[in-house]
Amino acid sequence: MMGEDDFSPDVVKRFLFVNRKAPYGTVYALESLEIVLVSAAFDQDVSVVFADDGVFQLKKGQDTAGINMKNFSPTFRALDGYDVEKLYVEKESLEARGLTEDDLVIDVEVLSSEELSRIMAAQDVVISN
Amino acid sequence: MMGEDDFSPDVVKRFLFVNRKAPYGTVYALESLEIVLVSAAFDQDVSVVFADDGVFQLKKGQDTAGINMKNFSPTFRALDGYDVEKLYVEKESLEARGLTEDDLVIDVEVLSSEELSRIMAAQDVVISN
Amino acid sequence: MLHTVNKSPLDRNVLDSCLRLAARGSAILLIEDGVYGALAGGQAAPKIGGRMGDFRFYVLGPDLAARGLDDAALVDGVKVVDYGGFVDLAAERKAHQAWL
Amino acid sequence: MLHTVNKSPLDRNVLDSCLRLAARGSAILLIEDGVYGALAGGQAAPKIGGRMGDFRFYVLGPDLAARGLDDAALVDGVKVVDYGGFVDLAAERKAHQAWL
Amino acid sequence: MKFGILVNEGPFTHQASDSAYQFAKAAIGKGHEVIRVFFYHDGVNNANKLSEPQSDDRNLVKLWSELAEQHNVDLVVCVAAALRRGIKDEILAPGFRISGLGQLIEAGIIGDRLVTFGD
Amino acid sequence: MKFGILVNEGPFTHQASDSAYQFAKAAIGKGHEVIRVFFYHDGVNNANKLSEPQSDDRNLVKLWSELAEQHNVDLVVCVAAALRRGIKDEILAPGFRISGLGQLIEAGIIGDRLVTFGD
Repeated sequence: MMGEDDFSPDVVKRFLFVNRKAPYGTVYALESLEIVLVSAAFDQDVSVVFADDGVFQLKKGQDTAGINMKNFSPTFRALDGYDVEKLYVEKESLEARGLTEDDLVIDVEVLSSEELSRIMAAQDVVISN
Repeated sequence: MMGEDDFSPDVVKRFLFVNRKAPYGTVYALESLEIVLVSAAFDQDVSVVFADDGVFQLKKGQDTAGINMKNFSPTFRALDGYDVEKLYVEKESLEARGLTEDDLVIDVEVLSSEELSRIMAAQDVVISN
Repeated sequence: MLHTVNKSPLDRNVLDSCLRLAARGSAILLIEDGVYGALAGGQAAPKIGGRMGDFRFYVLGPDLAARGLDDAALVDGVKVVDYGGFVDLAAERKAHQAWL
Repeated sequence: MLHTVNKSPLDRNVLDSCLRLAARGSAILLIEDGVYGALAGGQAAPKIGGRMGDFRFYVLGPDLAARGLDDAALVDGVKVVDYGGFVDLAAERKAHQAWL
Repeated sequence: MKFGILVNEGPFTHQASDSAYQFAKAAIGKGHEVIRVFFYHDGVNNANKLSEPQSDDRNLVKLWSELAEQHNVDLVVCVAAALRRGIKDEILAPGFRISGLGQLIEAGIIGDRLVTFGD
Repeated sequence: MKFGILVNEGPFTHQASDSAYQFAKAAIGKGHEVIRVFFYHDGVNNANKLSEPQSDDRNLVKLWSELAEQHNVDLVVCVAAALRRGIKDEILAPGFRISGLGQLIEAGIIGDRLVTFGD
């Protein structure tokens, strides 16, 4: 069995990470971000989608001192340094929550459900939680 | 600290167990039933409510062989022997799921949301999951 | 009775169940992901706004702040409390029901 | 693409999200508590019934049987499969997306 | 006032244990008594002493143990739920004890309030 | 065809691990290969060898171990998720190994399909 350090794949697959859950109420958002960061080392074609309550993960101004948990929203800003640049947010999900692009901690591409649907359908591997 | 065997309370409180989750997809229904059975030994005034997807717990004809889990629905029939007799089902929840009283494994009292609301408000201790 | 709701109303239907089955006069406290229900700009706002006459609504401040909603506009009449306020509500009311 | 939905449509809104974001032509398989969505008599029936032209709908038989729904009327056009059928769908379709 | 607390989820995955801990601390801070915290369902995982969070993260298992020690809070793990999930004496954190579901009902009877945290 | 499987929940509380196991068995029965099952989030709790279900209940930890032995399935528990949840070598069931998240990505690359089970 190869360790991840020895593994240098010849194939490039399209990996999609789907974030549909709010942060802090459950750990899925944080632990999903950990997968995205690791995936960056594998030279694959990585996309990340935020839809439904997952858009709340990107909300500016998170301050977790009062609940004694780690604020992981700054880590999204590190994605760029990992060359993870295909970040998509569903427009309909933002609107249903009264949010706009200006409320988010990072630059993302805001797409309609229909546009997003086409991107999601073109993936080879989908990881959701 | 007293063990449960030594404990004989003088007070009688109204205990309400609220079942709102479907069986098998999660273990809450089964483990909640285990609490109800134990509570019967404490001579308290016990009521059990089934609402929302919790009404599916009582659906007749469950056969879990194909998912390799234990069918616990027959245990509801044992409640009577434990003198747990106040079993309430919300009418609106049954209707939304296309079910009637005849679909259920035990005799229950079917109540409207409003009637149920009054019973639930009168409780001393509410245990839900 | 004190009711707590800890789920987002855009993800689950549990706020609806609470509003349907809680007795008039109850206190309803939104905690954890339930705090999203208090947003004036969210789709669920009318659900709470429309029942102001029936219930007293509270939202847990530390959970709002964690989610970056400290300064967000809340549905009119929703009161922000901290964990101490949560304890006070639990003590004042006869019993607690968690809508999970 | 094969999509699986494992939550009851009366408890969570995830079936709606799947139906909104899945591409036309996809297969949608209801498993675990998701099988309640296939009931012809349930409130969610029109959601699936109305999209028969866009998707192929399947429901996992062992999960139906476990829940006492083996003989229940299903939404017209929903096909029952077993775990082997689930494997076949996953193999036929290019990728799997779990709506959780 | 005497509070009993029911925790239905483990640490990390759901906020339930965090919220319960903050509630317990606030209650004690206001002069109330927390007579018992009962851990049921996946809540039994809060008693796993092998839990080792990252250094900049909170350690809920340790926080519960400390609360038990400092304020004499009775931390009870349900034996049936714990057995099937593999929480046994050999990995039980300090301050927790394993006992039956009757301890939950008893907390409801002798306490003034039972407050529940779950998923 | 080569299947990878991702399991995001522990045994008992959610059906995810049961469904994943049934899927794996069916895939192998049809002549497919299950190259790896990766356990993430609370899924790491499937590797706790102390788990002791009631005698008339299925034992998922044991079922996974047996599947690994009989069909050479690689059962990988995420080290980061396991550490914080207290799943360590001393309580690791046979057939499981602890490794990094890269093993999940690798399964996605070398497998033909990745199938996910969660809550």
